[in-house]
Amino acid sequence: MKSIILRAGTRYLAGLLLLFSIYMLLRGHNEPGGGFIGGLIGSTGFVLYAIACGTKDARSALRLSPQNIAMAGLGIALLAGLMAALFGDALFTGQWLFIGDRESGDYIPLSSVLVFDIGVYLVVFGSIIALVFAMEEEI
Amino acid sequence: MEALMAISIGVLVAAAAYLMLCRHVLRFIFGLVLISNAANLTIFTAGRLTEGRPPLISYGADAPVANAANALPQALVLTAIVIGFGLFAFALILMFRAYTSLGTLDSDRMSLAEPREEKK
Amino acid sequence: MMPAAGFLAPVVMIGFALIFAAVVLALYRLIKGPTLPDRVVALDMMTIAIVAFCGLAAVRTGQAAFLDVALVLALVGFLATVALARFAERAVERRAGRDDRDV
Amino acid sequence: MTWLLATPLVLPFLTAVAAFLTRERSSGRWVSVAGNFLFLIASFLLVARVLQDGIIAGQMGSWPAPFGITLVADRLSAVMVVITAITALAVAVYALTDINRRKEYLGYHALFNVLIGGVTGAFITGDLFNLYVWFEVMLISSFGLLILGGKPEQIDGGVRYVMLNLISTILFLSGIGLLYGMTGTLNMADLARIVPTLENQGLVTVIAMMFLVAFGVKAAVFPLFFWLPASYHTPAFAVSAVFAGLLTKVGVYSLIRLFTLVFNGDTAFTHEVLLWVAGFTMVTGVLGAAAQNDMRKILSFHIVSQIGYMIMGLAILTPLAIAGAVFYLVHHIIVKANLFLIAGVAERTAGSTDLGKIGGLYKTAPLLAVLFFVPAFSLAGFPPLSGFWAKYVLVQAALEDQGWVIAGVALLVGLLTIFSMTKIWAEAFWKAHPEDRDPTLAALTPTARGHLLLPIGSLAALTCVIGFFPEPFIAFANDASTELLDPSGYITAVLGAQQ
Amino acid sequence: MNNFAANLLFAAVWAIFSGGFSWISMTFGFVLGYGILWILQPLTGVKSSYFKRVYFWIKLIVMFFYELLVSSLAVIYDIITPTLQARPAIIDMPLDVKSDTGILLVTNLISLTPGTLSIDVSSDRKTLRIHAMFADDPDAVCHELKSGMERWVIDAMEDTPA
Amino acid sequence: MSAPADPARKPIGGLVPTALAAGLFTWFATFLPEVAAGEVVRLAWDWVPSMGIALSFVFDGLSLTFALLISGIGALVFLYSNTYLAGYKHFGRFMWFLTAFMLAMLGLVLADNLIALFVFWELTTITSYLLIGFGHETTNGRRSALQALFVTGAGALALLAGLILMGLEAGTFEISEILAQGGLQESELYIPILVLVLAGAFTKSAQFPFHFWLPNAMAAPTPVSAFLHSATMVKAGVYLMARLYPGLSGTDAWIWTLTIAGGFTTVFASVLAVKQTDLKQTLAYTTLMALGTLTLILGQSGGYSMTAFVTFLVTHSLYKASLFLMIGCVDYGTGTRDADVLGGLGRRMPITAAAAGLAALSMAGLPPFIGFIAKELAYAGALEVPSSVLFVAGASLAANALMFAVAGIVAFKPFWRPAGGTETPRTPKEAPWPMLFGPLLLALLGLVFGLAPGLLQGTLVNPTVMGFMGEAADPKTLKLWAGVNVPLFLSLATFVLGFLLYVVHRPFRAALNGMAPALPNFDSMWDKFLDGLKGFAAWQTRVIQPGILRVYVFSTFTTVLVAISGTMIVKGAVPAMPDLSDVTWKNWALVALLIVGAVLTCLTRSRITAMAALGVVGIGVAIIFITFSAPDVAITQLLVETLVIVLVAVALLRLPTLRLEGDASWRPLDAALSAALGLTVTLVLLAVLETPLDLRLTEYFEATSWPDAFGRNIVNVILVDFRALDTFGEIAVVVIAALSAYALLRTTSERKDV
Amino acid sequence: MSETIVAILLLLGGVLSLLAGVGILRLPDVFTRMHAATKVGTLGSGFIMAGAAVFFGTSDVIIRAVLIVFFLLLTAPIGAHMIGRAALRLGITPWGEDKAHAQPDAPTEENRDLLGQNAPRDPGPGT
Ligand code: NA
Ligand code: NA
Repeated sequence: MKSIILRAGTRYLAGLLLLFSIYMLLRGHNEPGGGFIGGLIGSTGFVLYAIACGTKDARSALRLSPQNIAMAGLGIALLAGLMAALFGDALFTGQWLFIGDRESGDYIPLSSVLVFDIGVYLVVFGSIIALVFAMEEEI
Repeated sequence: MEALMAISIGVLVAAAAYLMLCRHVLRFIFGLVLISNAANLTIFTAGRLTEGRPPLISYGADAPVANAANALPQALVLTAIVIGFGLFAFALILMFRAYTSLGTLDSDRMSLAEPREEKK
Repeated sequence: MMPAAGFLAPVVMIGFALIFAAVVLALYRLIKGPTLPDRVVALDMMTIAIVAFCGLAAVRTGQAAFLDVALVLALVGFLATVALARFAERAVERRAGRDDRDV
Repeated sequence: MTWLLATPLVLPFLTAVAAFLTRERSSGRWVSVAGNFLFLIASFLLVARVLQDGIIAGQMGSWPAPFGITLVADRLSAVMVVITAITALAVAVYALTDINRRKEYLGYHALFNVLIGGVTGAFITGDLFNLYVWFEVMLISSFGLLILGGKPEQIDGGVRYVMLNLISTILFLSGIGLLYGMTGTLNMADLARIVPTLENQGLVTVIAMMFLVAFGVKAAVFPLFFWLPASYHTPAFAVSAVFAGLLTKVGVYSLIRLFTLVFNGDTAFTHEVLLWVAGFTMVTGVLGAAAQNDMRKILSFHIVSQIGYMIMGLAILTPLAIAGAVFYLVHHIIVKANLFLIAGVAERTAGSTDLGKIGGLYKTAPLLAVLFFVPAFSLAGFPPLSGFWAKYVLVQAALEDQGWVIAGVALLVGLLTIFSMTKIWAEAFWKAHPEDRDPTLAALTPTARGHLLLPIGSLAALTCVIGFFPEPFIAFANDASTELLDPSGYITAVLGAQQ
Repeated sequence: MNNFAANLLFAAVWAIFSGGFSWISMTFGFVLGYGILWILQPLTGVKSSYFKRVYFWIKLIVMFFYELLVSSLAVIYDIITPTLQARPAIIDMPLDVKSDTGILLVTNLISLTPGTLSIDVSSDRKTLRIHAMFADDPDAVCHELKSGMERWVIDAMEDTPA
Repeated sequence: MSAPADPARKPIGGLVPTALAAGLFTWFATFLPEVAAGEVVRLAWDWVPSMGIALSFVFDGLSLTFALLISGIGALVFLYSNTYLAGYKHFGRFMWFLTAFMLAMLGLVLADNLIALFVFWELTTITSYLLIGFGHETTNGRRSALQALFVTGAGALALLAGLILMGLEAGTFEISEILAQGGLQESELYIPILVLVLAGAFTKSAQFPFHFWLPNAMAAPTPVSAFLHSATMVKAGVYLMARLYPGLSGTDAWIWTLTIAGGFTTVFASVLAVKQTDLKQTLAYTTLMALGTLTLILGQSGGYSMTAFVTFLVTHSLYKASLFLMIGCVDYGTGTRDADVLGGLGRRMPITAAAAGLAALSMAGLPPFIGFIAKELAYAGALEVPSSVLFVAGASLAANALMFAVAGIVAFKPFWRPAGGTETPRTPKEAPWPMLFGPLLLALLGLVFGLAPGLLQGTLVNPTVMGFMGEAADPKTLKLWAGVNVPLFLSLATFVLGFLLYVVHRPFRAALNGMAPALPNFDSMWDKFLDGLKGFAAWQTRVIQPGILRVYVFSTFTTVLVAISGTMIVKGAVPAMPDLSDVTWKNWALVALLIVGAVLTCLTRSRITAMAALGVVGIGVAIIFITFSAPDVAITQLLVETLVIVLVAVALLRLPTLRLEGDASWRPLDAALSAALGLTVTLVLLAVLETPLDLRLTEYFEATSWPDAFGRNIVNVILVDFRALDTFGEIAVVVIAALSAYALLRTTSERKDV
Repeated sequence: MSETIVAILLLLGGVLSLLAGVGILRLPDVFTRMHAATKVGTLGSGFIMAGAAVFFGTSDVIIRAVLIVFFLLLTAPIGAHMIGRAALRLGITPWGEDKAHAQPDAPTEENRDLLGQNAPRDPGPGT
């Protein structure tokens, strides 16, 4: 696939997709989005990259092996669940830290739930990329 | 509307089953996609359908609007879709490998795991 | 936001009807083909129609959340088109014996 | 308390992640062994607590039942977790030699440990959709394990396995959707509470049959077992051992769970169906085995046949029968996994598992002969090995219940099981090897011998222990049966007394 | 494109996504954008001045809307009239624009111009193949595009003096 | 077998079990005074109390008789084997098996619990299997082992059912309790219990028509034949009948079954014994005859019969073990067991000849041997039988006469008649003393007990008979001279007839061989049975598991259909006609899009069109999610749909078209099944939708999502908080799907992974 | 007032979408159909988004609507380019062109399945 147009478009679209995916991930707790959707969008960014530039470039851009990303995501999600143990709660009990004033709505919420969603994101992201890359390379 | 959904799910299932009964495994895969969609719609419909009221809590409110759509089946379906994709991808790649290592996609002609002459 | 009311409600329904008509026409092209690119164009058209559908749904229900669906689709929808087009192209190249796997 | 439940579930996944991320180092393989050892300890702690306190339940995420996901361990669940851990540890050690670097690189340890995690989850979850999730976890990791190695017959077997199991999975998912549509809940204890109050009990039975078919495919009962003999002889031996031991049992477990807890309103119909299924499963499985001439194929068909016994226990539904089914489950996991492990050593030593191509193991591998003899004759139901007690309890239960025909079938199938086990014994062990063997074949390094025979020996010893000292196990099974037949304890443990 | 410029762009887009240009969202967007650019490093190459780009982008977005609106009318007319008046043809247009982004813009804008659709760029980047719907005079169409759209893009984009 | 002895292994390997057996024998002997005094000693340990199974043992006349025979003969056999098999590669294994057998057999006869008895019963079966399979490298050795295992195993399973029924009927598994409380004969399960128990006993004790495994079991080495297949194990069936005699006997069913089976077996076996040329085979058939006789006797009642049972039991064990061991000595000394080859060994092997002679005289029932007394008692018992004197006495007479002839063939001819002309493989020489000791001692005991029957009378015979008959016990006296009576005349007739048969045994044998094809050959029927079994199994498997995926899918779908729709019809759970009047045109359009896509996927022959049609279905489903308020789900659906197309577009590059050569005639059937399935799903779903949905869970989520879980997107809160464990499992699925698919693409076909 | 604008925008968008559909149906070849889908279809969606933006009138919706249109405009030409390129390589002759001028890249005979003609037989694996 030697499409100059597609490659040029991909340069922006892939970045946009990644950015957009993280946006969808972070807002997911309050609006449509979340780890699954974010991960799917993020992976399409790299899928597009692989289609336009080949998987070799895409892999080197990704730096980490997608399987490792996915597996690390699973680990992160699990650790998010295990965090509750530190506070004496059951597995997967959400732990929240609000930086700022919650009453006024001006605050940054940090939570194990978000960490979990990031794990979900990485899993979906890494898995789909691993699938598509392997498929691309094999065929 | 639920009744109509029930009927269309039936049609989806029938089409899927017909595809899955084919000895061409690629068609089986297509059937799999259809039947997964049917299963997802079954859950979705079993949780009842609500038009125009997504289960979102608007800013400033503590709860969604009254009679908002049932969120639970949505969550179940959402994950079922992603899982379904994983299974589909695996199945597709399996078919691909089957074709390259067995030389056919005709399941009638696949006889390595269960050689048919052996029984004699 | 409140759902569309008054004369806007039937207008939205007309909008839906028009979009559906477009989808049906695209569907016809999709079935009829005859060539793969024809079908891809039809599928692409349907994707764009769903973006419009989401916009109408948002107006009809007063829920901006449906625009998020449209947003995702607008950004990602063309990927299917690209993949299918590339499929056709690579199939040709494969058969002509000059497959360039990576780029 | 909740962590006692959660730890056995979490450990396999942690192990999987750690083993995968270290897979390129030589120490990575030991992560799996260590993780499974910890898993075993955790499972013992769980069963100890269950023995002490009775049914325990924990709310994941601290959301009260039935809103969050509940993990529950009664005796049945706890013992299944323990037996899973035992099998997993045995296979993890065996895999040190049986699984090569390439397969490790491709993620064997992750696939294996996630499989174990899925199995564990299925045993201790108290939530129907969560059960579906664990089924999926098991299913997909079994897919990966099945094809690892990439031999064409593996791929072919994989196609059959994948397609038929996917049908079951989708049926299961739809069944959950429909049951939710009727009851509005997913918590099994809650379901047990609500289902009897539903107006349309006929429809409940219909849904019950859906679950029966879905789990029936997983459990490999007649006429849904095709996928099993079509695929179980193809993967690596460590893999087929864990499949043979655990996977179908999850189906059986689920049938026992749902058909004692939730679908217990129309037993005259459902359990009559189960009884027919049990009979045909026993007979068709054992005859299938009689027609085979390959160790693993014989053993595969025997899984089917043996599943019939467990279903028979469930179908009879007396306290003794359920106890028999529980005992049978435990016994069969140990024995069947071990037989597949032994088949692997036989292949390494004699060059094949095709009975026509091998022989002489009685002479060349006397220790292996002893180690095979124990599980094989246990499977055939000879006393005083575990299989005897399993069969004995079920036959007595059938006779007590005046189930003359099913008791007769059970005994007759036992006889045919003897036939198959002695066929392997006679052909692989007694018969002289039909040809001059490649001398390199028999040369197992001491390390390899240790990796392969240690788990086999341990499982065989366990078989003997259960056989020689069955009382604690049977008493346990009786208690488990009492818990199962009176769901109120389960419901109270999950939902609290006020329900 | 300059890394810094791209970075800011991402920060801005992030702020848009987040629903407002606050310092928190801009900073976070900048950090995120940095990460993404870092990932995409193998793709980025040409250096260019950053202020020009911002202006250019804003202008381009406006152009997109305008051109699209105008370009559709001819096609719509032909669709709704019973007989097809179009004289479609494939035209090969020599290409002067050099950079990837430039080529992308030219092709996209041509695609959104009445009756023309970019089909492909030759692998030596010298020729753009166009499908024109109303190509009664292919050379005229070609000339119009070269002096209009392509010229405009080169003026706006490329550092080389016209 | 005659490999050079390995001196290092010999002394220890065999002597330990010998000492064990001798020690046990001594220990058992210490019970004699108590038992003789009419006491019953019980020892019991808990085993499986929850099932009422205990390791309880009883020492009474019957069990002690058996226990002494087993341990005593066992000690001699171990001593014998120590020499006979010295140097054999698997000597250690052999001794282990033999020891295990002895212990199991002792457990069997001593057990006072039905299930414990069964456990030991099966242990003897297994050890017997392993011992018969001693010559396992020959097809015949394996066949014989399997045959013995299968036949006795089949019987054992019936026995198990019988024992369980008996235990359930009696409410206990303790034999002594069952027998004490009685009443089994009146139970409505009596006949099933009797049939099942006798099935076990008859197979184990090789009663016609289950006899054929025993002669084949002679494939085992001679000590095994002596110990298991003549003296002890085969008597387990007889033992069981004797043990349960007080509980089961006395009915017409009991009398006729045992009389006919025993009588037929005894005559049939005696005739066949004459037919054999291999000395071991000859002895095997005489064992059958003895087992038949014992069964026959147990069919009767009365003091003479019961006394005869014990006496004959002991007598037979002594002479038969002696003769088998003697044949081993001959085999050891000459290298053959062919009666037609052997001759004139008397001078070269005098001690063997003496032992053989003594044993044979007892076997022939000549005075002053115990065999004579046993025979007299048996005739007396037969004459007690009121209903079938002629049959029982006639059978006994015929059998005893034949036995007389066989005694001559086995013990006289090889030693004292000139050889048949053929050289034996080895120059005959006497076996070493450890081998001679056993046969000689056993043979001598036959003489000793004959001369001093009182040794048996009080210690074993009387307590056993009392055990059989309880209060009404009427044990008869064992004596050589009982006066001139009918039994004496029968004895004389036996000798005359037996001598005549011995003289004409060669022509008789030839005549029998001529008749052979006309007789039913149970041994070859076994082969036919096995072939039939395998053939049926193969046929069944071909039908059920034909290896064609399409058939599997079809069967699975059919099962689904039958299970669901069948239940729906049976349970009358069919829904009412759906009301579609509330559906807007827009929703009709949605559904139409979905259906068109599905049908198109089904019908198209182009994979491209199929793929596009799937895309349409995906889009349709997404629109449904949008319409019915599920934006998250719709986004996910669309993203996944896109990725599906991407993957398929890659895969299709290497995959063929949808066209296949070949038959498609079953497709209408597929279509019918599919349609029925679709209809069923619709009906079930409609029925479910008739039930009002309880929204408790959702209401809870709505109420707590923001206040407690700090999230406004309830779907997402459910995913990452309320049901995070589900989500965790599902991302594990996703990871593993990717790993599996990756492994699938990258794994290379490999043969061996060492 | 704003409701009227919304109504006009939505109707306009709907009509344009329909016209795009008609174009796809009526126009003679894939190239001309692409003109309809890419431009008219995008424009239709754009009007509807504009309608939605006016209807809601809040900044977040407006931004979203703008982004949607922006994304469509960015991606639609790229998609069209890919399709057109593939069509040329498949050897599809533009309507109204003579074959020589079109310079199709590949022989049509082998690509019949992609061109909707009778598909060739399964060529076997590994091709
Ligand atoms: Na299994
Ligand atoms: Na399985």
